[in-house]
Amino acid sequence: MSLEGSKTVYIKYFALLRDERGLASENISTEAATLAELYNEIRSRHDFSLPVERMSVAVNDDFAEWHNRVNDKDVIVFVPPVAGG
Amino acid sequence: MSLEGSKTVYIKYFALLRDERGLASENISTEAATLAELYNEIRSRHDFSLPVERMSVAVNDDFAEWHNRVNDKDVIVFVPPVAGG
Amino acid sequence: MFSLMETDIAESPLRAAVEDERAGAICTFDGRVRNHNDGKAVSKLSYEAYAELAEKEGNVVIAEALEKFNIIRAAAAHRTGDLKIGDVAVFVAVSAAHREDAFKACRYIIDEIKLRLPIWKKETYIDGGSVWVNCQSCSSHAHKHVADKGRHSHEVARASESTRS
Amino acid sequence: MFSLMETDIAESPLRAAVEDERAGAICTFDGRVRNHNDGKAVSKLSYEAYAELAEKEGNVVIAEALEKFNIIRAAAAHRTGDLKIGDVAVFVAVSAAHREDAFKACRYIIDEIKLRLPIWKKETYIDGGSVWVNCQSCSSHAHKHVADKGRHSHEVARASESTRS
Repeated sequence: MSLEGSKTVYIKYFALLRDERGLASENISTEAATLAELYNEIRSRHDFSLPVERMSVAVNDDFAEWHNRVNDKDVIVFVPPVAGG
Repeated sequence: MSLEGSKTVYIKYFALLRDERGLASENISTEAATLAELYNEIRSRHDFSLPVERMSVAVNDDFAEWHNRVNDKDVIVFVPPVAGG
Repeated sequence: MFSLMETDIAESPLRAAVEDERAGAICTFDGRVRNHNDGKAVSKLSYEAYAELAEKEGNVVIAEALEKFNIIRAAAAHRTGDLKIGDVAVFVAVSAAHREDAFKACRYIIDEIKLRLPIWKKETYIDGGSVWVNCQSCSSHAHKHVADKGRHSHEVARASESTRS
Repeated sequence: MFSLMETDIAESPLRAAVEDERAGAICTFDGRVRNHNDGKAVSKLSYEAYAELAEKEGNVVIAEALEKFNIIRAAAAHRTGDLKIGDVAVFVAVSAAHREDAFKACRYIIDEIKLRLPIWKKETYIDGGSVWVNCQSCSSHAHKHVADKGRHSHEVARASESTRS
């Protein structure tokens, strides 16, 4: 549970998540403290199928940790299981 | 030591052995029973540097064993250590 | 150098990029679109990438290979967009003085690319379904994504051995 | 298919020979003439083959790879004659459904070609000497062959790691 103030973050969706959200990106206002909280908040709102344990996360084009804090104006990507090659 | 009659074999030389013999091929009359005996006979005659242990041998375009018998009209190649690739 | 490419991967410039007078060995790998996956006939395949991070991470993988193995140069590229059967999805080239290093580094680069780069594959099958293939750690599951009665349903399909190339 | 080639090995037909709709992975290897071997600057290199047996044994190696590994096609070629720095001395291409098999089979084929085929390499160095490089089992010795006062003398030189590519 967060005691943070509200932040605005920009989220880009790829692959399965883009399909499930029906959008490629959006701005979101959130009070989530950590990236994991933020994902779970959005997941429950939009019924995403993948649990946080199956995902990775990137902030401002670098991989990040789920326990990292959410900062105002972060560009966030939730990374579904990859399948390159 | 062989009790065989005389046979004529055709020998092709490659690489180091061709250089040492100064010939690419020759017919040889021999009483050698085995391929190993034949190699040692020719080696001592022409002062080849490589001992039989470092060589392989082929007869009629197939690899053979040193203890195989020498047959009349065999085409024999003594194979110095290879270095392909 | 790692790059994402929206059009056909031309192998010769990548191969040329690793040539070097000191190189006695060049190993290359290419991953191609097969006509079957997991026993199902594939009619269409597309790759989507989170480009900024994929290119960054691809270059990290190549830098790691140069660090870990005694190699001279390495280059790799990955396709995005729609591919057809036989198209090259990913290409890796490595040069080294000796073949042991060339093979190991080439294998390392393709393994890490498949494991770490934010690139996703969507397969469409002749029988109609389509799937985002999920092969993280090659032991996870693929979620079959099907439009169903106006909302999304998710059917879990095994991403078996056959999702690996 | 294995072949000996007296002129430049063109890689594209060999690569094309292993393409297949079932192939998800193609691994290639090429061995090239380096500018140095064992620390000595190489000015010239030539390969000599006992052609009949080398071609036969090369095809045996490829048949073994098809038997041992789950691969689809394999092709290889080896140069003979004079080569210059950067020239391709040997090329191997293997296709498979999955990359593990492609890598293993490609490695098997190049290792066996180098170990078993009756092909010999003569290196000429910038400092003048020339050597038939002997790398059988990669633990033997190279016999340096020098014309000396009208007869042949044989100076044994270590064929170290650097004779492997």
